[in-house]
Amino acid sequence: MSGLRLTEGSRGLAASVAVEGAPLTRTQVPYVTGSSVLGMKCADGVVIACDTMASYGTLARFKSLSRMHQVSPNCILGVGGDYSDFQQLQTMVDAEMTAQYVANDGLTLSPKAIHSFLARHMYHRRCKVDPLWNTVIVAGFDKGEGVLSLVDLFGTAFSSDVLATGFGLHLGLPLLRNAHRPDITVAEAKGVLEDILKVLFYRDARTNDVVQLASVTAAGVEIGKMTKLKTEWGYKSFVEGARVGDDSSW
Amino acid sequence: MFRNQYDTDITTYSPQGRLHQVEYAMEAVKQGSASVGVRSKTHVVLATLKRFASELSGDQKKLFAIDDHVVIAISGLTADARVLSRYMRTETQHHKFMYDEPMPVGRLVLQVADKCQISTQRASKRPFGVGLLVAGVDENGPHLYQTCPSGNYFEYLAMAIGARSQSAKTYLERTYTTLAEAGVEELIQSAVTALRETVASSKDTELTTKNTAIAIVGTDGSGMRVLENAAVQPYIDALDAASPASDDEEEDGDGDNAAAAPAAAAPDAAAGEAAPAADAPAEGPADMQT
Amino acid sequence: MDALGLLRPGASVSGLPAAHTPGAATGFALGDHAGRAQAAPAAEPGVVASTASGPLQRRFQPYQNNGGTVLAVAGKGFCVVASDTRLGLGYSIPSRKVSRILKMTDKVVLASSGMQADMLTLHKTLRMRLVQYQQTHQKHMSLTAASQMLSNMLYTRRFFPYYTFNVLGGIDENGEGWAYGYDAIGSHEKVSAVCSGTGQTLIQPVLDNQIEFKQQWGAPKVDLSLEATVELIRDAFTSAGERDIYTGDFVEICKITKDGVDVEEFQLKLD
Amino acid sequence: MERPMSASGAPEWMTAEHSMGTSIMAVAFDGGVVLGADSRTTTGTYIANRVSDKITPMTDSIFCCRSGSAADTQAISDYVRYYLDMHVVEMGTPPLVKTAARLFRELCYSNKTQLMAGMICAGWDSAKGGQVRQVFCVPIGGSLVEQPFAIGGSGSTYIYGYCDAHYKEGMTKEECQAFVKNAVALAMSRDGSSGGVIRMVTVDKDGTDRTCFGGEQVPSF
Amino acid sequence: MTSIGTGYDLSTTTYSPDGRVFQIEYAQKAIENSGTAIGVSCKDGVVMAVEKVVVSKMLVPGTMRRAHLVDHHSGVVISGLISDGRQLATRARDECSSYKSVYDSPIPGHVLAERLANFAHVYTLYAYVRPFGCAALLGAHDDINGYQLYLVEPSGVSYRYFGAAVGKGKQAAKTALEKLDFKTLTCREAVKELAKIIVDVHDETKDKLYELEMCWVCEESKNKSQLVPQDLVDEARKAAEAAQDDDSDMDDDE
Repeated sequence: MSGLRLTEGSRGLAASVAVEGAPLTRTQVPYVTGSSVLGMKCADGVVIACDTMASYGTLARFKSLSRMHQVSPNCILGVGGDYSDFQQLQTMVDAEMTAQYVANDGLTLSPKAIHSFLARHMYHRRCKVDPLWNTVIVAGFDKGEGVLSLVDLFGTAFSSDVLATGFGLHLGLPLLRNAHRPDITVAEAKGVLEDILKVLFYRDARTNDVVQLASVTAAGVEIGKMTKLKTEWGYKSFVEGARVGDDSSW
Repeated sequence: MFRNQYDTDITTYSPQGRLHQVEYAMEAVKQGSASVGVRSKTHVVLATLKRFASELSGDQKKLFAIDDHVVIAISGLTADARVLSRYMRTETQHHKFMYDEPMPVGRLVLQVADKCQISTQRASKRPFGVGLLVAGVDENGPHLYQTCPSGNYFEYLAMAIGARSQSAKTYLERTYTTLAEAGVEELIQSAVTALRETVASSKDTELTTKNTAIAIVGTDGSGMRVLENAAVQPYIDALDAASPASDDEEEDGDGDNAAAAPAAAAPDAAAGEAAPAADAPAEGPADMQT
Repeated sequence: MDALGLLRPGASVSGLPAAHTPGAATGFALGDHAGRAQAAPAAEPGVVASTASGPLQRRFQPYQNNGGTVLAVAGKGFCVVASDTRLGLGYSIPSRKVSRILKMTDKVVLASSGMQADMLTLHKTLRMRLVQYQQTHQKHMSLTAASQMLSNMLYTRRFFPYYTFNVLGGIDENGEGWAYGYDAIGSHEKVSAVCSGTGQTLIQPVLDNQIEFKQQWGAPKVDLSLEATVELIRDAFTSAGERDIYTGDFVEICKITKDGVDVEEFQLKLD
Repeated sequence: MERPMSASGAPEWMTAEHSMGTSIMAVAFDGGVVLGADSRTTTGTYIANRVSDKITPMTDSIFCCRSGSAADTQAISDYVRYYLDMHVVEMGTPPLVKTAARLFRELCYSNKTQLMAGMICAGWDSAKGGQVRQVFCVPIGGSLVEQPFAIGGSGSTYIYGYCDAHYKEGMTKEECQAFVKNAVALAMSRDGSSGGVIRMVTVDKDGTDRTCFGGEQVPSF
Repeated sequence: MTSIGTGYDLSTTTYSPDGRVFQIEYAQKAIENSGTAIGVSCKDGVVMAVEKVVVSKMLVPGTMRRAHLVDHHSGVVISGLISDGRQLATRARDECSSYKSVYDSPIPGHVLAERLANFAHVYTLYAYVRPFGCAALLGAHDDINGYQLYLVEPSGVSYRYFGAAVGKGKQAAKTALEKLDFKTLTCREAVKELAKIIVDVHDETKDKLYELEMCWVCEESKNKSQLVPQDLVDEARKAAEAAQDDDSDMDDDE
């Protein structure tokens, strides 16, 4: 990617701003970050889901950002990790798809090819020790079958029937595996994913309750509106709280 | 084409707006021995005539496998072709590395053509003196392309390039419409028959198992295969079995049309003409062209 | 700037728990890379917090270990290469079925454990080189050629190694089965049985004992049949799966004979 | 970058980088924007400038608010102004706010490892009848987010609640100005790195209006 | 061309005594030997058409592309050397993507035209390259300037046009274009008009077979550049050919 550099070639100007004595290492940390993405392959397509928050440290910095990006009529990305890198990724993928469009030969990249392309790019960046700090779930539908694959900031790349990233890797994946059946339908899976997002909202401190689901089927990509989850806080003991005589406080 | 002052430099247009150096490079293709390509709805076949530098030498390669799904036949300067084929191999491999899918044939040919164009616009280069027939399959089906030193490329249903290719083209122009539905064997025979046209008027050359090489690519997932030596014998035999009159070709075409079954045992029986009596050696001129 | 304090020590940015990086378990000395990954408790995979001097900096660590066990056992006229398919990351299993095996030719099979991204790239690059070899030499690569090429390719990344631990198995020109074991940067050895990856310490001694009859002083050396070898490998993986959290799910077993490669799969515990 | 003492042992205010612990914001109304900022620049705990101007003009109708390192943000805005000038030459028309914002993003993103800069870019342009919302936020790291209102700088952390509660869709120009004035005042009152006067710039199709509230004019709560 | 053979016409870096650069003029000649390309910028879009002389009946229809898309919102049509034209198209694509990567919006037509002209111009300055033997009609759309048509020539100039023609039949085509009312003309109508012009200027005696290729950016295509659907082109061509056969009443419906 071309990019404007403060100074051509060297990091001259930037170096002069760097703190005196600090080692000139390539450091990179994610700043504005998105949390989990979930995905499930179904009999008739693929569903992915994520919340819509981007955190800045503990600060809920942006609360209605989409973390999904449609790449082609039959392929979509769900992205967690650094938001600026996600935007860069979008720019890059869009440029690639424009190149496909202008070739105008009736061919474009299949979801599988998009996955491979992303994996090569992410791996290349990690080899420069300058990664795009994202985990990307690629969801697509090609040749009558759903495609569900993942790429992370190292270039790890694989496909699976169920996928989860970020905190969802810990809390969501077991639930996804339990719920998955080869014959599960897209409609059914949407319910499952919404339930898991609820669990993540309850238990992941970097998640909000406004979520977005998307599906890819033979009919193409359908990105849902941002919707607010219905959550449950009315359990008796929740409402009553701690009482004298309880063994300990909560 | 006589000498003029506008024909020595690649970066000089003639007053008529022509680029003589590019045109001369196109001539180099015609110096090379012939290559023929034909295409059906499922397969592409290349047939080539190999020359021998001398009686003691091996043949020069005419067919280059580029990837599992692409093969090229060359006419012109072999050394230039090697550069292009190496480039094509690298590109297809790179594409597979990047996208985990075979490279679409058209995209590959486009890149080759663009590469060829570059050397028609720089004083420090000369155009590639070679033409390619590129056979390949991709998602859109089978393809047959021709590339030129000028940087032009064309997609054909049937085409011949190289020395005396005009007679093969004439044959193909009469029969190509029947090839769309042809089976593999039929298609191969057509290619060989067309190739034979390029040596038909020659006293000292005929198609033999030594100088004929065939490549086949299909959409049925069978990949690409090359037929050489004994494997081409049946197709040469079929030529000999057929009658010589070129009028027969018309009938041959009709016959092919009728023979819908791909496994048509010998649709080739009628396809071709008797080989000219040939006791002369099969060598061509010992130059750098094939 | 104060707002940045949100990213200072103790603050966790993405909220992921510390990842356990099982670097040393592989038994290959990777010097700095594996070692450092273990030394510092990371807030998330890929990050190392260093407090050495000055303001705290969190640095990207380009390595991670996805675990897995691979092995190759050679016998009379055959070779067996096997690997589990679990893709591990810290205490998670992002996927249960990711193949680590590359069929290089009809007679040569490679299995690689370690970092999946590196493995993928290594396999892709190898595949490319195999095609190039085929195109220039007009024949398939022999076992010995393949083993040397793999070594060369690993060594080209001597100073930024592929974090992969490879075993290569196959039939050579004489029809004999052989196994090759590698370290991450290309040092290799031709043996009759080798195991690499997170289950190496559990399985290698068993192979030493059962295939090479080490520690069985006086016992007659018997050549195991293909069937017996496969049986041994199944047992070895089952046992390793019990004790190594990075080994499990499924095992792909490639039986290489003069007739080609036959792949069978068998299931381990999904725990 | 706040450290009590530099490696050489000199007092930190001598060696520390000029930093804008800051309260900045911008709000869009129909047909224009209001930008606001405090005026304090600190070197450690020393107030190096008590009347600095953190609302920097990019063109006649596009402004940016700067937070982070003074040097970095000045350099960035200089570059953006330069690129915008070049752009005007090529285009022959005034640039879009979106274009300016995109340039900020490009610089902040491409050089993210060396920069300490959080920017807000806002203004007015004639695209789509001049009614497009034109507040863009470029936080540290170089993402670019279009927002109805944006707040930034260290002081912003204290007023997220206030802004979330008091921002209303469809406010008039005057309501936006009052909103900005109160919000910046609140941030200044709680953030040690923010203070001085409230600077405010209002941009719409009729032009730019600059105001400054100091001393008694700063609302107190 | 009186200076032919005087040695002043062998290089782009040589002026003739009367201040001409013959090599550039010769490059224009290459275009004048090529199939006619015309374009119009009309009420609801830009339409470009090109006559593609077919060298063999064995060619697959549609090959030897002369109309190239360069971005979602713009396309070029080439008259002259096809392979040179592809280089221009490639360059145009690069300019589009580099502009987009910096400014995050599609490149405006006039910027693209100017950059492309600059690119072509560079090839007229040095002895070690030759000028492009092709001209590019460039159609584009952007939110501010609407639909635009430019003609980029090998000399390195580009102008915006309502109607432009290059190639073999450019004189006749220009005359025909001048009769059109670009303010009211719709793209659908333009397709027919352009087909008619190409059919009329086509020289049956020299090139028997030819294809008609068209590219547009218009409301109907949702402001995306695309090849005009083949059925529309075929229909327009058929109608034009029928009208030509019907004889001379071809000027009656403006």
